Formats: sequence, C-alpha cells, structure tokens
Amino acid sequence: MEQFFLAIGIALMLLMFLSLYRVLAGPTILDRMLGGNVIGTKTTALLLLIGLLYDNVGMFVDIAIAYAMLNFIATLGSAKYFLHRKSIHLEDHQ
Amino acid sequence: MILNIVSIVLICAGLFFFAVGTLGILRFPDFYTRVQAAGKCDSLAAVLVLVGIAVYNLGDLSLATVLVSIKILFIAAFVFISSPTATHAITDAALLIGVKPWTKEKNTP
Amino acid sequence: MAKVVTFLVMFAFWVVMSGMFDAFHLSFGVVSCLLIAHFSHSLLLYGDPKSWGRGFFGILFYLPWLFWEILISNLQVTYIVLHPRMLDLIDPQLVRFKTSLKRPISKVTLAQSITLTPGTVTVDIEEDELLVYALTASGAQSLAGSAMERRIAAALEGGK
Amino acid sequence: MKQRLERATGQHPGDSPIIKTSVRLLVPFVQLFGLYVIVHGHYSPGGGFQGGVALGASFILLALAYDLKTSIRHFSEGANAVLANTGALIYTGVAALCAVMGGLFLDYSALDKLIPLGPIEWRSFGIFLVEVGVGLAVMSIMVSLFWDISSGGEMDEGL
Repeated sequence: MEQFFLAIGIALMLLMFLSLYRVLAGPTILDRMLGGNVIGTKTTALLLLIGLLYDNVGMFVDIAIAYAMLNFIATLGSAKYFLHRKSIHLEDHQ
Repeated sequence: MILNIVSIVLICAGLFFFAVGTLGILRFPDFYTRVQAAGKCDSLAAVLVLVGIAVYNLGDLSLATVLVSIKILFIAAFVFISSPTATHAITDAALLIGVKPWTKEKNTP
Repeated sequence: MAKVVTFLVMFAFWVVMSGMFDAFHLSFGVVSCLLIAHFSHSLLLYGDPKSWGRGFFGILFYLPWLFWEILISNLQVTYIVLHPRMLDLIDPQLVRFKTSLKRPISKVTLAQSITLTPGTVTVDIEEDELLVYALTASGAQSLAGSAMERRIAAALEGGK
Repeated sequence: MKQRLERATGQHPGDSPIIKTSVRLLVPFVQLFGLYVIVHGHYSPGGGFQGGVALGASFILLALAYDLKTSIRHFSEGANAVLANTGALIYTGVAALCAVMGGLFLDYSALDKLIPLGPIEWRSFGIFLVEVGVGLAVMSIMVSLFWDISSGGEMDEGL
C-alpha cells in the first residue's frame, strides 16, 4: 500500500509539472491563474498522500484545509485584482 | 481488505480525472474551453481522491481515525463549493476584461 | 434563533475538528463558537427559520443525483479531451436562459450545478437570467427546462 | 457576441451573487478553523500566527466578495486598532510579568508564584496565552494592511 501511495504521489507531481507549462506559457494572465488554481487543487490531495506515507494523517489534514482555503482566496483575490486593474486601464484610454 | 480495494479504485479514478483535466488545459484552444476542463475534472478528481483517502484511513477503526476521515470529507465539501466559485470568478473576470472566445465559424475555413 | 442554530452547527464542527474532549479544549470551543455566533450569525443563515431545515435535507437528497450527473458529464468531457480531432467536436457558444427559481440560494445552487455538469460554465446571474458558456451545442440545448431545475425547485422551494 | 461583451462590461464589476452566497456560507467555518488552529497550537501544526492569518483571511474574503463597507461593518476600524494593540499588549504583558515574578523574559514557569497550578501546567498555559496575543495582533494587522492597500487609505471603496 505504501508503494501505491508513493506512485500516486509521483504521478500527481508529474501532472503538476505539466500544469506548470500553462502557468509559464499561458497567453493571457487568466490562463496563468487557472494553471495556479489547478496546481493548488492537486497539492491539497498530495498533502494528504504525504500524510498517509508518514502515518500522520491527523496532522496533515489541518495543513490541507488551510491550503485549500488559501488557494480559494488567492484565486478569488487575483481574479478581482486583475479585473480592477484592467477596468482602470480601460477608463484611462477612453 | 475491502476498504483497501475501494480506496484504490477511488484514488485511481481520481488520478485519471486529474490527468484528463491537465491534458484538457494543455490541449484546448482558448481560455474559456480550458476553464471547462479545469473546473469540472479537477473538482471531481479532488473529491474522488479525498474520499478514497478517507476510506483507507478507516482501516484501523477508532474514534480518532473516524474524526480524521470526517475532516477529510469536510475538505472534499469545501473543494466542492469553492472550486465552481473560483471557476466562475475567473470566467467572469475574463468576460469583463474582454478575452476573445474561440468560435467555430471564425477558425474553420 | 439564528444565533442558537449557528452556535449548534459551529459546536458540532468544533467537536469534529478538535477530537479532544477534555475540559480545557471544550471550554475554549464553547467560547469560540459563542464569538462566531455573535459576530457572524447573519452570514450562515438568513430568512425564514423554517426554510433552513428543509433546505438542508433537500440539498442532502439532491446531492447523489448531482454526483451522478457530474460523473456522466466528466466522461463526456473526457471523450472530448481524448479525441484526436478535438476541434471538430467542440462548438463553444454563450447562451442566455431564464430560470423560474425565486430564492437567491436556489439560483446559486443551480448556477453551481451548471458549472459542474455537461460542458457548461455559468458566467453571470442577472435577476432571473443566467449567462452560460457552453462547450458544445448539445450541452447548450439541454439547459432549458432541464431536470436539474425541477429537482432544485423541489429541494429548496417546495411547499411554497 | 460584441453586444453581449459590451453589456457585460457595462455593469458594476464584482457584483456576482454566486460568489457572495458561497463566501457567506464559507466564512463562519473559516473563522472557526482559525480559532481552532490558535487553541490547538501545541498539539497540531499551527499556532498563533497561522490561526491569525486564517481569521484575517475570513475578513479579507468578505471584503473581496462584497465590498470594503461590508467588511468594515462586520469588524470596525476602531475594534481593529484596539485588538492589534491588545494582542501586542498580551504578548509583552505575559513576558514582562514572567520577568517581574523572578523568572527570565517569557519563562512561564515563574508565573506559578502568582497562581499556583504547577510549573509544567503553566508552561503549557503560558504558551497558549502568548499565542492568543499573537493571533489577535496578526489578524488585525493583516486585515488593516488589506484595507489600507486596497483602498489607498480611504476606507471607502477599492477591490
């Protein structure tokens, strides 16, 4: 069972590296944010897998909750930030 | 033993949908279609993996492990509410900023 | 009333989170839950007290069906993603459609369900109109008068 | 397509009922999680700082989903300033009290002379007191940083 969780964790890491391509090469800023959000969701699952590997799930659950929360706030905040910045930018040009 | 098999099936299904979501955000042609892949596949995959881990955690039954499993289900519920909301926020921002959607008429000769 | 219910919900959440039943932690749990019940009672619950319980159980019965729909829609998206000539299959379009739901919470439930199911993302809600971005034409057509809307109406607005 | 985009651009940004309702359902749980992290600082990861960040994040979430005024209505500027100073005061107060009672700075076992509970219990309880102070200070300073930066010190609109 340990080997299985290790394999799943490594596969998740690989998928995160693939998502990182979208963060680095995304044509628009929102593509990059989307890539970041996707990586954050995978990290929540990965943290719990690490907890299972260390036989200490009770501790890693708290970290995973905090991470899921901050991922949500970061996405919401950056979406709103770029919306705000962009609308100021549009008003200047009109 | 049955719990282990159930959790292996759930986690493998979750990993499959994670892979599909990642492939989706790499292959789709524009931002709005990428949001589809990320918003749907990722939230379902995260919920499946988390439920799988919660089921595996019930292997040695005691009060502490049951509570930890319920906490993991709380994370799943949180992801279930927050993931569509984040998707909605990004899509809304994209439409208001004016990111051009990919359409079939424009791109097929 | 809202404060009492918020306190009870929060205390149940605390007991599950904490997992320690000694006097020190339980007493601080009571203090924390009282603080939150005092400051945030208007956030979690609002409106008619009778609708809270019905809404909760309605959502509970609605969730399994929603989960099944999500699974099917994910398989559709999987088919599109894995198809070698993907660009032939997709036909993205923005769709507006009217909903007959009245309460804000049920509109939001409908919007979230649409975001999670067949190839569609809710972009905006204006009054009773939803702006939906659909991945395929069939997904866009299946929205109007769907079973989802009827089920949400039965779960959250029944008995009105 | 063009018309729809223009109509969408015309409305006030950030007024989506979806985000508002979801955030309203999540905020009390986020706040309780912050308090849980503060109280359980010496059994599980976290402590004053992390709990304070989670508490502050809940108010930032309110300000993001609604507007700055709603956030200020739930947690006023005056209370914010008082809490920031109270947090720092609790921290230095406990530390200085230890020094006055004959121990080192932040040597909680010295507090045993004030209220006899036993030095080991006092070490545990003293850490808890200091963490409450740190949590309060971190929460209010994070929230006021966000308010000031997002509105340019005006406290009226922004984000």
